[in-house]
Amino acid sequence: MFLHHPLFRPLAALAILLLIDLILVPGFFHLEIKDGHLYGSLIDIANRAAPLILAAIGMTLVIATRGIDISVGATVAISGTVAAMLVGGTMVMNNGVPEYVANTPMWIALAAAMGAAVLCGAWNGALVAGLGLQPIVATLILMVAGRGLAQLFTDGQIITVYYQPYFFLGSGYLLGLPFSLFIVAAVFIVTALLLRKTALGLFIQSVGINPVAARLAGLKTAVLIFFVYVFCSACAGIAGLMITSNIKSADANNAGLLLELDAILAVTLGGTSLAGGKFNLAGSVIGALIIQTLTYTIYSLGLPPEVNMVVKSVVVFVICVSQSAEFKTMWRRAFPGARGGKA
Amino acid sequence: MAMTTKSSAPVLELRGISKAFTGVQALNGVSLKLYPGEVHTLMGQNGAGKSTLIKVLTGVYTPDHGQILLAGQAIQPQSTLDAQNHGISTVYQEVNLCPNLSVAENIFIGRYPRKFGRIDWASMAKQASELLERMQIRIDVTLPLAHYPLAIQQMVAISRSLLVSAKVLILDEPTSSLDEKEVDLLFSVLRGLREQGMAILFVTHFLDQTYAISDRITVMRNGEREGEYLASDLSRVELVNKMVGAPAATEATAASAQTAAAGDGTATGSATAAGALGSASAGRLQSFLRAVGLGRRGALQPMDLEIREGEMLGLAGLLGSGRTEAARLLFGADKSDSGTISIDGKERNLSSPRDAIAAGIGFCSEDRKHEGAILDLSVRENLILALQARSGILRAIPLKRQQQLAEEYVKALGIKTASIETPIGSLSGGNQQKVLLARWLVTDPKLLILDEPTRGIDVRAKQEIMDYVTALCKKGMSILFISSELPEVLRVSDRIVVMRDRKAGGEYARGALDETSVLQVIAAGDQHE
Amino acid sequence: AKPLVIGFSQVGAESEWRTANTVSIKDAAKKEGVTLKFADAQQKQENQVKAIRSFIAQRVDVIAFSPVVESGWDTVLREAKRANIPVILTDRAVNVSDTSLFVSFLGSDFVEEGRRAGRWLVERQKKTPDAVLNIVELQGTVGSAPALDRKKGFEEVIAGNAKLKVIRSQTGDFTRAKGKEVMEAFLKAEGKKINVLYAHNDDMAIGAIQAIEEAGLKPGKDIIVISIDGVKGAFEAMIAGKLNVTVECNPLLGPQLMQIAKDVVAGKPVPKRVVTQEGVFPAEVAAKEFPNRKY
Amino acid sequence: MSPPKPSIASITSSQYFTSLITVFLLVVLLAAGGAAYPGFLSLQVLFNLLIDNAFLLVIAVGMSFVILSGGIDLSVGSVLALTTMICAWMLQTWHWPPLLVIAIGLAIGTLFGAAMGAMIHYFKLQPFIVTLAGMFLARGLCYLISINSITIDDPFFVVLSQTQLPVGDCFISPAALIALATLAVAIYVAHCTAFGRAIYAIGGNEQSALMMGLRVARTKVLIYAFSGFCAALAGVLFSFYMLSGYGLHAQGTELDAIAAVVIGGTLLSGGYGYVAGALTGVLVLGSIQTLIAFDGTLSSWWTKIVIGGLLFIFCVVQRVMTLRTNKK
Ligand SMILES: Nc1ncnc2c1ncn2[C@@H]1O[C@H](COP(=O)(O)OP(=O)(O)OP(=O)(O)O)[C@@H](O)[C@H]1O
Ligand SMILES: Nc1ncnc2c1ncn2[C@@H]1O[C@H](COP(=O)(O)OP(=O)(O)OP(=O)(O)O)[C@@H](O)[C@H]1O
Ligand SMILES: [Mg+2]
Ligand SMILES: [Mg+2]
Repeated sequence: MFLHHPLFRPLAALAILLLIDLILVPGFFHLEIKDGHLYGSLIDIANRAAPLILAAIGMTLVIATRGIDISVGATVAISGTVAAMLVGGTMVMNNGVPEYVANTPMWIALAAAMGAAVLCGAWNGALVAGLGLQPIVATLILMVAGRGLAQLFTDGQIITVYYQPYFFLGSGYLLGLPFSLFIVAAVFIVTALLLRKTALGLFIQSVGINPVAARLAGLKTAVLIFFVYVFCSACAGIAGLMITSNIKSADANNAGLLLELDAILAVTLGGTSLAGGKFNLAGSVIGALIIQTLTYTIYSLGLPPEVNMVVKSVVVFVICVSQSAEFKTMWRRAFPGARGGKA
Repeated sequence: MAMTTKSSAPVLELRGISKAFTGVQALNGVSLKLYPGEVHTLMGQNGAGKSTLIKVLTGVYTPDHGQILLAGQAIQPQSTLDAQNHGISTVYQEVNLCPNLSVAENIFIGRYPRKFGRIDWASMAKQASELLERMQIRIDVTLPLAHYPLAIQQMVAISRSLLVSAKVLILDEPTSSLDEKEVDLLFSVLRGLREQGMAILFVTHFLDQTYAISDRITVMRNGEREGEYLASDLSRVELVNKMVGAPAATEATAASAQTAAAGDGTATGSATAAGALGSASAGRLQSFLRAVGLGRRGALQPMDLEIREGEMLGLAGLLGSGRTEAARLLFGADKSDSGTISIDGKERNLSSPRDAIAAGIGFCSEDRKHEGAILDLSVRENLILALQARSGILRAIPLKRQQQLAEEYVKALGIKTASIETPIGSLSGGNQQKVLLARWLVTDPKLLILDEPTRGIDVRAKQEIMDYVTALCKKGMSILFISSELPEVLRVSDRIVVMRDRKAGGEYARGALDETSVLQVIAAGDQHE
Repeated sequence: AKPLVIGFSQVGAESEWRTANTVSIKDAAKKEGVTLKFADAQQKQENQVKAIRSFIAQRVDVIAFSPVVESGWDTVLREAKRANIPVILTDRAVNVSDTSLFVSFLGSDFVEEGRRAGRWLVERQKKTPDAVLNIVELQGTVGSAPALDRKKGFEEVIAGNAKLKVIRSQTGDFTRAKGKEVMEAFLKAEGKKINVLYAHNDDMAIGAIQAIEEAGLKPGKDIIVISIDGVKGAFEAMIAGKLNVTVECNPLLGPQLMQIAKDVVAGKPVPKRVVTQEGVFPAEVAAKEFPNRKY
Repeated sequence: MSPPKPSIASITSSQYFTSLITVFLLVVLLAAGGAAYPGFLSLQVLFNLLIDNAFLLVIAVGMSFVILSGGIDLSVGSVLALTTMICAWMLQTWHWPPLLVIAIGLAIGTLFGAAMGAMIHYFKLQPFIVTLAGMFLARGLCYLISINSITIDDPFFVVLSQTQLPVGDCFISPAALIALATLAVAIYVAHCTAFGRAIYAIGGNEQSALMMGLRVARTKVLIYAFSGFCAALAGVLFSFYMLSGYGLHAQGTELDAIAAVVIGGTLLSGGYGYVAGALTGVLVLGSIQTLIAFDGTLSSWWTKIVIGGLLFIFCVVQRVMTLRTNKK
């Protein structure tokens, strides 16, 4: 029965990757307590995957409405930069002793960063829902200009943050686990509840599958689409905070570079169709974990960097093909006995 | 005519075809013989398996069991193209054309006329125009198909299938969006093809049409073949009984089936008969909605319309006379550029469907594929969508309540579905239509606009739905009823507005018109201009 | 007289180093009263070619550019030559069949930077002559000239030394985030075996330093950290004792570039190769040097 | 039946307008450039637009087909790079005859595309994901060949690279002519052959196309094969342009191509638009870049912001005018 569950195949792909790690990477599953928190590869993966998961959650809703948001990376750069600049802090030398000074209260910085991200989303949403531009071009505009804006704020410099509390967001620990995981869990739960407990999920799917019919049934399609882009950017905004907090600096040119592609990949690996409509939020989370585990596996195996991309692409191909219903049919036809009982 | 072909061998034979989808045995050991030079009609209730049979026959689905024999040879069509190459040409129930291509291309795609190896656009347009002209359709064939209403699209689909020099022509409910004149045209074309020895398999829910054209009738029920009959041997009542089930079915069923059979047969007669059942006379009722000078450039000339509480207002007219357009304006689906709408005496600005829904209006569109069904969603979700939209995004209807509503309406409207969680896309056409009707019924609207609500619905269901709706009307719901089936409009409406050339042509009380007089009203209008 | 017009095609703004380079050139131009036509290529060679073509169309006096890649410049430089516009290369060299296509190359030598990093390590190794030092390397963007050359120069120097072994080498794309991510993985896979980190730029080193700290080790002590560029952040890290040495790669090419351009236009002979003044800054001198850093 | 009066307000007629509007806006853009910057409106600058964007035009032509069919191809930039790499590798290490090398490069690109098309069709996978993986794969393969850039000094390539075909005082490159020829062929294919029309049909409604008896499978594989071919041809042109093979060539070109196609008036949802739009789209992007280069005062970030801003203005004006025209 669970074989037919939509999450089965993404989970299986993740399990196989972990199995490979188990066999080929000694100590991969080793966890130890260091400085009062858990330490090990698995923790790294979860921690690293956190921004990607956030982006994938937002992207899932956008894709469900038949849209796409390729400005996620730029939004990450903007929100991270705004936060880092406001929190900022500079190192001053006092008689040869370094001293750190903070600029703006942290909550204002965080609020401003999220505000900037929401503005980005509103911009995208207005272009798609209001003007009716095609999502990919509408978000392309911000993708191109957004990073420029972020660099404009920083004058092209990498802004280093010297303010301890800010680091908690991306590299702090709570109950022995990375704090970022709690943020991700919170966003996931809130989103899932929002989709379950309100009609949002139903409406988003309806708009994605048949916008004309949805409008005739009385849905505010434009408002929904607008909301979804804002939501996606807000997720990206949190991801931006997490990334800057983790590396203690904001790198406007590189922060979240190509994050949008990974997020889209995660969403698809999780079983959501890019054609819109039915979506699978938990699947996207697993998709993001698959991607991060794969990246980490490549590092851990000590493969030369030249082959990274080939390995990554081959794995994506294999996962996609194995997930397709057509492949299953072919497989069954080729090996009637082997799988017959299972399916 | 059928007699002459009797002796010859069948061109196409189906033997023991079975096909199951998850949860549904759509076909169970169905056999069928098609002889050259005959029209063979496939009849059965919604979900009986007619469309599935046709899809198996034309390679869209692979049968689980059974054989297809073409001129005695077993074939296994793998695709529509494959079937076409075998000489089987098909028009499917849901119009399957490309909206972005021109009308001419939709007819000729796959077999373009060529000049120096390239597509000869000029000759293609000319041939397409000629072909459509044979069906008395004069349109600009170089415009994209999406410009034209469903009925024209249907005719284009039919023209396309006529173009292939096929041995077998299959038409799945081709007439459901055509009006009578067009049906006549189509039939005369079909008769011509029959003369030439083509075997025609025809699916319809219209008894009149069945008898007007068929030589032979196969009745299907619940995925099985109930029996095969010569049209001349089978009376209408018998036919309906066979479709619905044994004559020993419950009294109510039989009775309604008979009314349906009778109703379809003699329109005017039953109109008066049904009139006796009708609600209180129109004059006494309070006005619910009043539209003054409502119009939209290029679509509808300014017209006045009044709908009273608890009345069924029929909109009659030929294809393209602007009925759908009027309905869309009332519902706010299109923006009007002139006129006002007032509801309960107060002027309202209905600029979107939301506004209209808030004002208590529901609209069941004629184009269920594009404007109605949300295909991947379940029956339940489709059913509660409008209600949920009205109660707002935050106040989700509890799942329990949704299920209860869905179960209730599935039962009330006799929707044939494996479960309420089945995606609506895997329901048969007629059953999809019922779900969409239910979508509006659950919102308990004060005014329900029904644009061709009975399209593709079998006789019994049609009767049930009309009964249901009439009952609601009596309880105070107003209904704007649009249908290309004139007898039906005449039978159920309290008042009728006849439309022609995209404007209102006149308003008549029940009984003031019969079928011929409506046609006269329309014709008279034509003379005026 | 008409002011000198220089068309300058910059790689992009991919790092602090690069922005410092841009600022230096712009400031120098302003100071010298030179009209600077600046075009940003956003890290794409084709954009640079386009920019150079438009400089030719605008008939600027001198074209200068920092090539994204070494190869592929023959055609457009030939067009420049035909239009009699002298070309000066900054920062990176090009690989052309005919060296008369450019008049001068001003910039650092990536291979030499790699060698310097290597030499520093070899010196350092002499302090503990018996110990084998396991090195992990954070490469720049795969295939990019600085990554290739810095790797090459470093390997060249340590090749003769059996005590120095590169055990892991992976790309960190020149960014802090990637540097940290890859270093985390290295630490999990190799644990305490790692003695030295060699990063192709400061940013990756700064990211990796965080990973080392989070692993409970002391960067600069438990693991020797070597990097290249010499940006401000690296000096801060050295002052904090977390980075051992940075090899300078000087981005402040502006004044020299203006001088060469003027000489070329005035018909004076210019050297074909001008190497920028660069140093090696070990942690010991960081605090003293820090106030002098402009970028 | 009353003679039909089709309403003007419909998507398709607007498509036609969209294309015209794009051309109109392009002219405005060029005129504005001419007014602001001396020398901008010279013939050579216009030719440079073609010379510098020849490879992008070829890719955009292939992309047009894919997008018209309702798909997308993200692998084109990487396939371009792979082709430059393969050509350079074979020329420099094996010294194979250049024409053979070109043929092999084109064949590999075509096969690459066809393989992706087959996966998309037969496994019912998302074009976006398959071609995204294809993008990683092709780039990865470049690095497997070599992580260095390889300079091409084959005389045939050098001659093609440096030939300037004089037109009056100005010149144009052979690559630009090849690109224009590709465009012409593609326009012919799209509008005068059954294959071309099948692309439109699939983009309009794939299910219907199948039901109408079109060879959907073959067409879809061919579409991606064609896109792969175009990417490879662009790769060959790029090797003329750069005389080198390199794994980092043409990063992000896929987005430029998609943007060009969409700006040229093609709907990403498929079925609506013209192949010729690829040319206008490419010219618009090229003009924006040239404008910025002529301005010469923008810093890196301002360059990005201005490109974004111009794209925005362009898309909005295009959209608003389309809506306007529709209303009339
Ligand atoms: N793709 C599908 N997946 C699952 N079930 C299906 C599918 N297609 C049809 N069915 C089921 O098969 C049965 C027969 O459907 P079919 O469309 O053949 O009916 P029909 O006789 O054409 O009805 P109608 O007159 O309403 O068009 C129905 O119960 C329907 O729900
Ligand atoms: N025969 C026809 N030829 C061309 N266009 C037509 C034809 N009939 C209708 N139309 C188009 O249909 C539109 C108005 O028709 P509308 O759909 O409102 O009428 P209707 O009476 O509801 O017809 P239908 O039975 O198709 O629903 C007009 O815009 C007109 O262009
Ligand atoms: Mg049917
Ligand atoms: Mg209608």
